[in-house]
Amino acid sequence: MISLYRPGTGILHRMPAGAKLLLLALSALGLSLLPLDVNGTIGALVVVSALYPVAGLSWRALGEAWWRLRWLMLVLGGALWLLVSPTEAVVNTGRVVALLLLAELVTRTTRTGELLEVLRRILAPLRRVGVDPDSIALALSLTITMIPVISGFAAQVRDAQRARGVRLGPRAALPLMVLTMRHADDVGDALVARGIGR
Amino acid sequence: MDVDGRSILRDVTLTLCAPRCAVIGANGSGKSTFARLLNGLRTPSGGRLRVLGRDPQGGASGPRVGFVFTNPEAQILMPTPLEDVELSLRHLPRGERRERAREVLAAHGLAGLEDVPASTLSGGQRQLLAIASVLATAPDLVVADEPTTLLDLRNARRVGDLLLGLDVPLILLTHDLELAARCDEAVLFEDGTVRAVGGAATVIDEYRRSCA
Amino acid sequence: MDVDGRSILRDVTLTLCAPRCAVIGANGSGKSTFARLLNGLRTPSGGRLRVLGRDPQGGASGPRVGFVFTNPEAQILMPTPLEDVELSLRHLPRGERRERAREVLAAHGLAGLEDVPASTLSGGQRQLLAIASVLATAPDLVVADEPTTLLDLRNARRVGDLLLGLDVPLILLTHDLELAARCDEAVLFEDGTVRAVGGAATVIDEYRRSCA
Amino acid sequence: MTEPTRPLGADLARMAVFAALIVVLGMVVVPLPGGVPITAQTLGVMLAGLVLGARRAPLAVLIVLALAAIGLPVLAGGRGGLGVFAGPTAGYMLGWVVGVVVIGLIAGRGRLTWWRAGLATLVGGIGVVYLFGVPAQALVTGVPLGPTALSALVFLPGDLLKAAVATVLAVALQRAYPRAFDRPGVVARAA
Ligand SMILES: Nc1ncnc2c1ncn2[C@@H]1O[C@H](COP(=O)(O)OP(=O)(O)OP(=O)(O)O)[C@@H](O)[C@H]1O
Ligand SMILES: Nc1ncnc2c1ncn2[C@@H]1O[C@H](COP(=O)(O)OP(=O)(O)OP(=O)(O)O)[C@@H](O)[C@H]1O
Ligand SMILES: O=C(O)CCCC[C@@H]1SC[C@@H]2NC(=O)N[C@@H]21
Ligand SMILES: [Mg+2]
Ligand SMILES: [Mg+2]
Repeated sequence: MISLYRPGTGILHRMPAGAKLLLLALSALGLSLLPLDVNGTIGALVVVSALYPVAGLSWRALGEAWWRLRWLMLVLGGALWLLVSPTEAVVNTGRVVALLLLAELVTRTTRTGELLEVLRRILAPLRRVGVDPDSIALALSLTITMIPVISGFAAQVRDAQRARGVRLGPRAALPLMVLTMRHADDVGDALVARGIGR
Repeated sequence: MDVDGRSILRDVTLTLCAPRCAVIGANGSGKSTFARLLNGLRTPSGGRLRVLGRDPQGGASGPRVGFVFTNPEAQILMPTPLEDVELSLRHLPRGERRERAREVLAAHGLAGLEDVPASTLSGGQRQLLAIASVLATAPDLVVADEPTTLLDLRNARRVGDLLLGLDVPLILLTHDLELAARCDEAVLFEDGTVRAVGGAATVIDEYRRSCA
Repeated sequence: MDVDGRSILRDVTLTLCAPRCAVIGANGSGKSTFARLLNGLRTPSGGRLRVLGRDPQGGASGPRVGFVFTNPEAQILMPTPLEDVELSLRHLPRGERRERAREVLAAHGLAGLEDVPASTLSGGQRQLLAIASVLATAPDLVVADEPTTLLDLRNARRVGDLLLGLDVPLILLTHDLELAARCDEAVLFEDGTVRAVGGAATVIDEYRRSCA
Repeated sequence: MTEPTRPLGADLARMAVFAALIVVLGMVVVPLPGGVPITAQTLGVMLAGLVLGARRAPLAVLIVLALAAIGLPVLAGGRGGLGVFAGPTAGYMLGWVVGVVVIGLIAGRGRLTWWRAGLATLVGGIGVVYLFGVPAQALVTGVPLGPTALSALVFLPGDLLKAAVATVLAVALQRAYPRAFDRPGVVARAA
């Protein structure tokens, strides 16, 4: 599983993950509460974009981030332009785009492990209502481990069909499900054998 | 042959013509990758490959290569043994299919298990079913990738006898050197390339020496 | 011991005390089911079971049984080798854990692979990691279910040496009779019941005869 | 009877493995200009409801969403990151969580019949998902509800097909691997 994280040593890379998430949440709040006009929206977009080079990310990364949002801008902006007004189109689309760019910035500068750790801390109070944050962190890591295994099963089933010269189409999901569920049972045993889930 | 930019097999120049050929070598040496080339599951990134004189990528005009995988689980595509063999017999008219599938199962010692959930078969029975389903496609060549691991003495012998007794050519990938010794010819892979090829006994000796 | 209404093991009366004990028998004879009883993964439907004098179902007061499965894939639970071993060391304080996990990996020949995705390890490396993670739990007894079947000659020998050289008792389920012969004692299962138990050589002979 | 004595391990494993299956199915995707793709992940979601039941299935879906939140590319077409929760698909994802509960409840505990599975996937896997997804999409994009609902009709043929496939698969899985439907475990036992 390839994470979206890009290694680096910039200021955002060094900032604690929790602080970044907090700032992101505050910015989201600010962006949705502040009454922005067209100029303000453009200003916000410029500031957010400028954070990319500040964080030590390449111009290319910034370009990619914008490019990924092209359909959203086109469709959302277009619809608002036609249905409501050009000003609304710029302001509302701009808000969403600025927020998405900020979120991507956090994602790109923070390791999966650190975010898992933050998640575990955020969930810690749930311990009192009987939810174990360690189990949740474990479930997430376990899933990350299983993703390549399950996609390996999908490849095996594909090969098995070709080896017999058949194309099952959606029916191929059946052997995939059988492999998956059987694997789940084995993993369950392995967890117990390591003293987890007692 | 490159996968994900890594070169997995290189400089493999090889002509196999014995009816039964063993492929041996360490974990990760490229045996399975080689086998997948033979039946067109992978495409070579260069060079020329002919199986029984034809191109394995050739589709309908290509050779029919039956492939037995290590893990029978991934090979059983239908809920019950009968349906699984029937899947290999789709070229037959519907009426005949069921009849014929029953015969195939019986011939592989699986009579009476036609309609049980395939997942409740024992390891040996599952491997036999996988082989039965592959042979039911009437292949021109059979490639088997470690078909006897996970099997007990009797089942391993049974599966070994079955494969070695086929009247189509067989390519057998295995870590079981006794089984390999029963083939006519052997190829030893090492680090993605052919280290030795020749009579089975000689090549197996070479492999044993290289591990000592 | 019943599963889904079928009786899988019955009349098993057995006292094993040799440090290294092999369990052999045909596919479906009940070896794996027996092994799962030993570490409390399954509950006996009747009778008395004691492992190292304690009840395997006893939770914290029960014996610590380490279990090595055939397929390392199902046993590697974390995305990287380091995290996987750390999972076995959860009783240690956070700071120590990482340090200790590195040592464990190095002791099993996996130094330098701490942070690679586990899915890119080779078959042999995966089995070594699985064993390392089990041994890191400091078990009182190790049960291994066909741990060498998917391995090549060299890796099989390496894993065999590692397991047979442990200083805790070992119960080894295997179809590899050469490996079984290196144990002190052996049990032969047949159709869910014990057919023979005694010195490894004698029991293996009996098995070979029964298959002939 | 089968009595896995450490049910939490089994539960955890099934949820994790199903979450992984949903992620893998996300590689089958048709991107659409509206920002909401057609994706086979909904097939995984429907199957989760049918196989895991009303208690474990939402947890499996939540695992996928949590992984997306911490920045792994687990959603359709390899998307991920916190941004998706502010994007036009956020409501659909919330709908998955509620939807699988409804699927599990309709499918029930006993033997799965095709009509029960079919009803469950139609109501929980399509109805509930759209119920959350469409208004949220309208809200995020600022496009009025009517046109948004109309545009969501492009998903309907695909989703109907997925509901049919999930139904057939779940019933077939019952024949091929009956143990898949065992509901041991702490989560179920709390019922
Ligand atoms: N899809 C893939 N992507 C990347 N690497 C791969 C892939 N398939 C195989 N490899 C690598 O190619 C090499 C050869 O693998 P292969 O499976 O052919 O070995 P093998 O000889 O069959 O080993 P074994 O005895 O363990 O089955 C290994 O290093 C393996 O990690
Ligand atoms: N969960 C289950 N449900 C139904 N039957 C089962 C289950 N687990 C095992 N069995 C049956 O119990 C019997 C013993 O199985 P077990 O796995 O213990 O055999 P084994 O000796 O380990 O065989 P192998 O050498 O193939 O691993 C087999 O007939 C098997 O089909
Ligand atoms: O990946 C995401 O961000 C969520 C995608 C949501 C897609 C919705 S779910 C219902 C409908 N059916 C589809 O195939 N796509 C949409
Ligand atoms: Mg191989
Ligand atoms: Mg077994």
